Amino acid sequence: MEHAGFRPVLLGLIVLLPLAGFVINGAVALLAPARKRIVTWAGPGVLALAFALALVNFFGMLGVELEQAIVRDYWSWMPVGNLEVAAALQLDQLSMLMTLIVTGVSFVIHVYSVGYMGDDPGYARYFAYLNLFVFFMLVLVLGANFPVMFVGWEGVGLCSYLLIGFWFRDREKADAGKKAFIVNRIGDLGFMVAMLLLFTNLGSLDFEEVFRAAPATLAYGGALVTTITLFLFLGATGKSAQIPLYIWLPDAMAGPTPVSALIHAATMVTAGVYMVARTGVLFALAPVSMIVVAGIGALTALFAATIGLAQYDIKKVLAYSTVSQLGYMFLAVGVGAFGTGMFHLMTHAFFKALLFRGSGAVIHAVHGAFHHTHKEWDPQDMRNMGGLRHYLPLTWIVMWIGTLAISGVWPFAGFFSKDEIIWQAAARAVGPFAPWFTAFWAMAIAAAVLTAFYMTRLMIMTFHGEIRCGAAECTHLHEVPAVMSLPLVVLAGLSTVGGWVNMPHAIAELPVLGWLPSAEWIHAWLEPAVRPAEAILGPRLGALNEAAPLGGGEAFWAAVAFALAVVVIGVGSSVVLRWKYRPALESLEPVGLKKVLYRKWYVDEAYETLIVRPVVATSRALWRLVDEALIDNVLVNGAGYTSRAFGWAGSRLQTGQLNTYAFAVVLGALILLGFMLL
Amino acid sequence: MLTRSLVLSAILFGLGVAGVVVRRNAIILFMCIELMLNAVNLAFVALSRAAGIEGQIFVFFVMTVAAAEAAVGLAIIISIFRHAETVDMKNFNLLRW
Amino acid sequence: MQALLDAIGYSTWVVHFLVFFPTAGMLLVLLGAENRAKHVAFWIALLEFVVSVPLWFSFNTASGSFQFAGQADWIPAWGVHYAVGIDGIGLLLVLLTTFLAPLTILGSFRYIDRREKAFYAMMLLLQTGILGVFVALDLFLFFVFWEVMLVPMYFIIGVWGGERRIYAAIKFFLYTALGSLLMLVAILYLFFKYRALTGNVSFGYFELLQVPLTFREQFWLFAAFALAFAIKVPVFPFHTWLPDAHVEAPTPGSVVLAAVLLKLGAFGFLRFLLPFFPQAATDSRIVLLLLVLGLIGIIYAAWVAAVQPDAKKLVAYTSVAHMGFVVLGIFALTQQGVQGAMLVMLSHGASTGALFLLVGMLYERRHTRLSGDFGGLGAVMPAFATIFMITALTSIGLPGTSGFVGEFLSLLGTFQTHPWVAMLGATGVIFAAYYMLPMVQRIWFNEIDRPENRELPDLSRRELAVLVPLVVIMLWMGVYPKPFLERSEVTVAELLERVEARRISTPSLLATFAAPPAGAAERAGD
Amino acid sequence: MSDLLWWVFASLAIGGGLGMVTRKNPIASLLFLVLTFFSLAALYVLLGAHFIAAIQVIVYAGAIMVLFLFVIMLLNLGHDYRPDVRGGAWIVAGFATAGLTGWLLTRVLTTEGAVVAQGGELEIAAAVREWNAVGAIALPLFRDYLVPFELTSVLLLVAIIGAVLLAKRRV
Repeated sequence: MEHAGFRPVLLGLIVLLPLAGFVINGAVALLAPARKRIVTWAGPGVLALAFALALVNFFGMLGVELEQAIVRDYWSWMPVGNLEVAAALQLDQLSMLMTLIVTGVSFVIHVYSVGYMGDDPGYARYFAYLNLFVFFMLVLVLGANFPVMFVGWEGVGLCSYLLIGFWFRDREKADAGKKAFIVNRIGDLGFMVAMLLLFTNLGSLDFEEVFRAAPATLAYGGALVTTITLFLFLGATGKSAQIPLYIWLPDAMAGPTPVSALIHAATMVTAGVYMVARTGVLFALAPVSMIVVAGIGALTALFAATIGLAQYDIKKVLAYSTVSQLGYMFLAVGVGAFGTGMFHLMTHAFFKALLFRGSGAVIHAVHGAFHHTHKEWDPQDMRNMGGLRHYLPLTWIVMWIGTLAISGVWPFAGFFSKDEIIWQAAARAVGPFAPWFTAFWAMAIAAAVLTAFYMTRLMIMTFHGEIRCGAAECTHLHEVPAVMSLPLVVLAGLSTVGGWVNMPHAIAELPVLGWLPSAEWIHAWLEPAVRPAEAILGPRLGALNEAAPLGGGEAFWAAVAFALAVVVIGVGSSVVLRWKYRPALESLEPVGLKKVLYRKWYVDEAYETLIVRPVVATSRALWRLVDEALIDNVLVNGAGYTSRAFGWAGSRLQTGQLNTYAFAVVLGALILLGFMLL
Repeated sequence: MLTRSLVLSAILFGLGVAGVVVRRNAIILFMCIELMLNAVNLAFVALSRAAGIEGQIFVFFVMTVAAAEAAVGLAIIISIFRHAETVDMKNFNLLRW
Repeated sequence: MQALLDAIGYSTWVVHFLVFFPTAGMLLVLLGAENRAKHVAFWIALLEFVVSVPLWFSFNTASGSFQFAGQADWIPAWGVHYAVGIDGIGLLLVLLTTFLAPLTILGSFRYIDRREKAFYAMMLLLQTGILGVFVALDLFLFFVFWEVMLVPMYFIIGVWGGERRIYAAIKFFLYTALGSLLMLVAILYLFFKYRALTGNVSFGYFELLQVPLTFREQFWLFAAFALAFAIKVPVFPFHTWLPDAHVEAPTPGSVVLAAVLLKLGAFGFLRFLLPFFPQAATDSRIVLLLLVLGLIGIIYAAWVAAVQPDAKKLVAYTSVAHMGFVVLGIFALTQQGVQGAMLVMLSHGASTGALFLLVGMLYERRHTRLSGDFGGLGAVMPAFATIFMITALTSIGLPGTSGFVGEFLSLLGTFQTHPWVAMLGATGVIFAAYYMLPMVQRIWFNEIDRPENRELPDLSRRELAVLVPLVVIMLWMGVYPKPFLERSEVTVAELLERVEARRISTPSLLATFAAPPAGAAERAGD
Repeated sequence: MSDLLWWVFASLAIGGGLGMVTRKNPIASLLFLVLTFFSLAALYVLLGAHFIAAIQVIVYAGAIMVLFLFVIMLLNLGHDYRPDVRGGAWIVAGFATAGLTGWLLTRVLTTEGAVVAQGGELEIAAAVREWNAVGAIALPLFRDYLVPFELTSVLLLVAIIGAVLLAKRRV
């Protein structure tokens, strides 16, 4: 369907380029791992092309008012009876935005990885996996029906499994990879069951047909649409690490830092948010699911923020921060503000990738230093750092930009997107579920405060205070090479500028904060894609209330949040500066509430004892008892033994004694006689 | 006279059976068999008084069989004795599988 | 291409050739020299495959009836004729068999070192048995091939197997023979009923298909046939022969056993159970029972597989899990379900066949099957690791591989008739990861803690030649399964249609809507 | 008078049988058996089968028992005999079956319809008068039952060869 002159340019190529990159790098990895030059050009090069193509399409699409998504059918994948699934890609505003983010951030991270993984023997294999990941992510984002999206969905899970367990030599890293894959698989089960439900009730799995048929066939708020959406949300929680299935993300930090930056911060984890946004129509039809999504989002935001407070591993803090920010996005999407959710997704991709790469640079430097002096300290533990601002000035500045952005300080991206989510949560608290939404609104604000605090704690422990990594090592601390620091600067710029793209009107009027032009561009851009869902939600919700529960309009609350963030950062930094930290090996175990938080509320241990251990135990029992003992020995061999037993009993009769035979003869005769008589 | 003799032969036959089952000495076993055969002969003779001379003729045949059986049996016992130094039937369990 | 085939009358002699050429090959192998045996056997199997490939193209996908049919009298006195034919279902399974045969033989060059001539002769005889079963259109002929197939398998496990091979071989043989005895009784019952009603004698598939049966008769005959096939599939309670047979069988033996022999059971379901006893096959209680057994098979086998120290036993249990999906698909009695089951069978044939070959290759290198003895081989043998990873992923049904398409379709089909069973069956997807990934990690990841694991040779060219075609099939069926689905679509549709039709009205004896093969071709019109 | 005699000899026969079964010493039991045979011969006379009685004494008491005695002496079993009675259970079983057999046989033999023919006694008496005691038996034996007679002779021949072969000392 060509619309108003816009024709997607080589849509298939955008997806195929990373696949080609994977094939090339894979071949190099298997055949000639030493040939790093090919990989250096093939890996990032492929991504550059893909990003360029995405940009071409983006600009082509910019001017055009596209009502319907453009679908390209490549070949008929599963033609069975009345099921018609084609391998088809689809391009509309939503997937265009996501493609831009995915290809853009991946390209920058590929460049960064060239430096980070430069001296790793598995260089080619790393880039092969990274390219494969981008391919699957694009398939997920551009998929035109649920099964194709599912291919990307599980493919991405596979790549995260391969990349987390990249240094598979180390058992604990391989375990983290396995955990990620299995937890994702639980989520994927939800997605698959949702697909089964959809096909059985709507007769098709293509987005277009499903979203056109849904409002008609599925009753609003009915049990069916709620179960479908809840199963879809189960899939989303698996992929985007929300409350029940978030446990794999912190362990996923075992992978190389660029992987954490790309997959576990910017792209893969946002797949869940994208999926909920994509199936907005279904969620709009099921208010109960909306509540569940928003609720879990807010709860995760708060819960993960609390854990982030007490972690010492720099990447673990950022991991929990990601889980928390994803909670925000689900809150936004759950509330029905799909545009805001996607906006926060974009800004989060920028500043979280920045923070991860910044921490990657720090780890890289500290690891190099410890390596020189053969000191067996953990390069990721903040207690072994401190006062690094003198040695890594560029990283220090860049990290501060990221922290300010995530805390929601005014000019930076986080301020606009996070506060808009908080405002939407308040604004949309109308109708029967109003009290719920106000609760989520409050939790969101609390989480924002905690976010500001743990980010400040991270910055202070790493860059300020006295140097804890030993005098000798400090001489070896030096900034990261250009190929790594350039992307940092680029991302810092994006984190600053990113927010202005979607400046809400209310904030534009504010005196001191409003000097920037108000754009609301993201909302305008996503409006056509989100229109069907809005069409259902609009009339249901009626007028959004103007004031937040405690009074005051959007601008007022934006200013309050900004002030709150500044205060928390100021007070926080002075408080943390006074806390004395000793290097990791000598420091004593955290105690009391800190211990509970450090131990991640013992959730992992709970899952282990409640789910993993019983399953393994029953498996073993099933094998030993049922399979071997019951069926094998009792029934199968049992039959054998019983026949042998009869044989044995028969043999006992043959005693070999003549008398017994005589006796038998007489007995026989007697019986015969007996019969004759009677 | 007739019925009483038949009862007597039944009793003697029973005695023979008891001997065969109870005793373990091979020779005694043979004697009991001889006794059983004689019980049969008595029955034959008793019945010949009612059913004619054939009864007595059969006695002849029974006797020849008894003689043959005794001869062969004792020969077996001798050969077993030469081999196993005993006539106690407990040790002859070659039949056992 | 089609002209050339018609010129040499391909469709008339191909089935007979396919079935009996391996036997001729067997004689050739036996006559040849000991060390030449494996090469001769390989070329025979390859030729067999090459001859079978045109089947794929010249098969008329529009008609669901039996093509390439041929008929000759075998024992006229009892009405036993040598009737063969291939329909949509048979075609895919015949091609799977002929495709796997050369690979299995090539894979066993280094594995089999004693009495090679006998081994390869057995393999070819097994080939004849299996192909015979897939193409037989006469119940007597079917039963003969069914038993012929058992004998070579018994020897393969019994002679070249592992430590407990005698136990495993006898258990395998008795298990299957017991099942097929009941089937024989059922066949005879049908035969005598046919003779009583019509006066003439016949074992033909189509003639016996028309025997009207009351529900009670259908139930008992269904039970007899179902038992024989359930043992073969294997369905949950009858599966305990599988792990023993697989662990003790030599690698090529367990490859053929897993990749093809298990399909005979499922093939039996489709070819005999559904058409012959529609009332029983569609009775809600029986269907529910079989679905539940299939479901137990999936989850139970997955859980038991997860804790197996022996890699080969683990793979054996995964076969039980996969075949659980097949049972689910078939007894969903929907188009997606049965076609999904067909695809699971093909993908399981490729992926489990490859898995067994890989475990066999590991065994050739380290002479141990315990996954714990390995560790960190990923760095030592990258190519081996990659192929093992691809096969493992296909086995757990990653989208994009053949495993997913089959499982997704059969779950989809089951969902339409039994939503709860399908939902529980879908959890099998999680347990698949639960049993496969730990095993992959124990072998390929973790640190290399054993010195002997350090310098294991990577895949040789021969091993690659065996594995690459299997990987290609796995990815091809995952990405573009359309040709495979097309070929079985019409046959499955007609099968379900016929089951549905006969469920309502039991056929009067003379209604010949299913005419014998000779007339079958033109009946395709309706 | 003959009744009294019958009872005397009947009791002698049963006593001999009992003695034979219960004595541990083979020779004692052999002698008891000879006593039974003699009493039986007497009973035959009472029953009118004089020739049979004579044969009984000659063949059984004379030949077969002597053979037994000879074998006992040959195998030197006369003295150190150990109690060779089987376990208690077997004794009970033995006498139980014996009693049962006896009872059943008496029931069979003494039921009214068991003996069908009558008047055998007169027929024998007529035969004896015509061809004296031995002829009465010899005539039917060699006329009607000639074949069985010849068969028994073959049987005896086989028995002799068998006995000789078995008992011959392996050279």
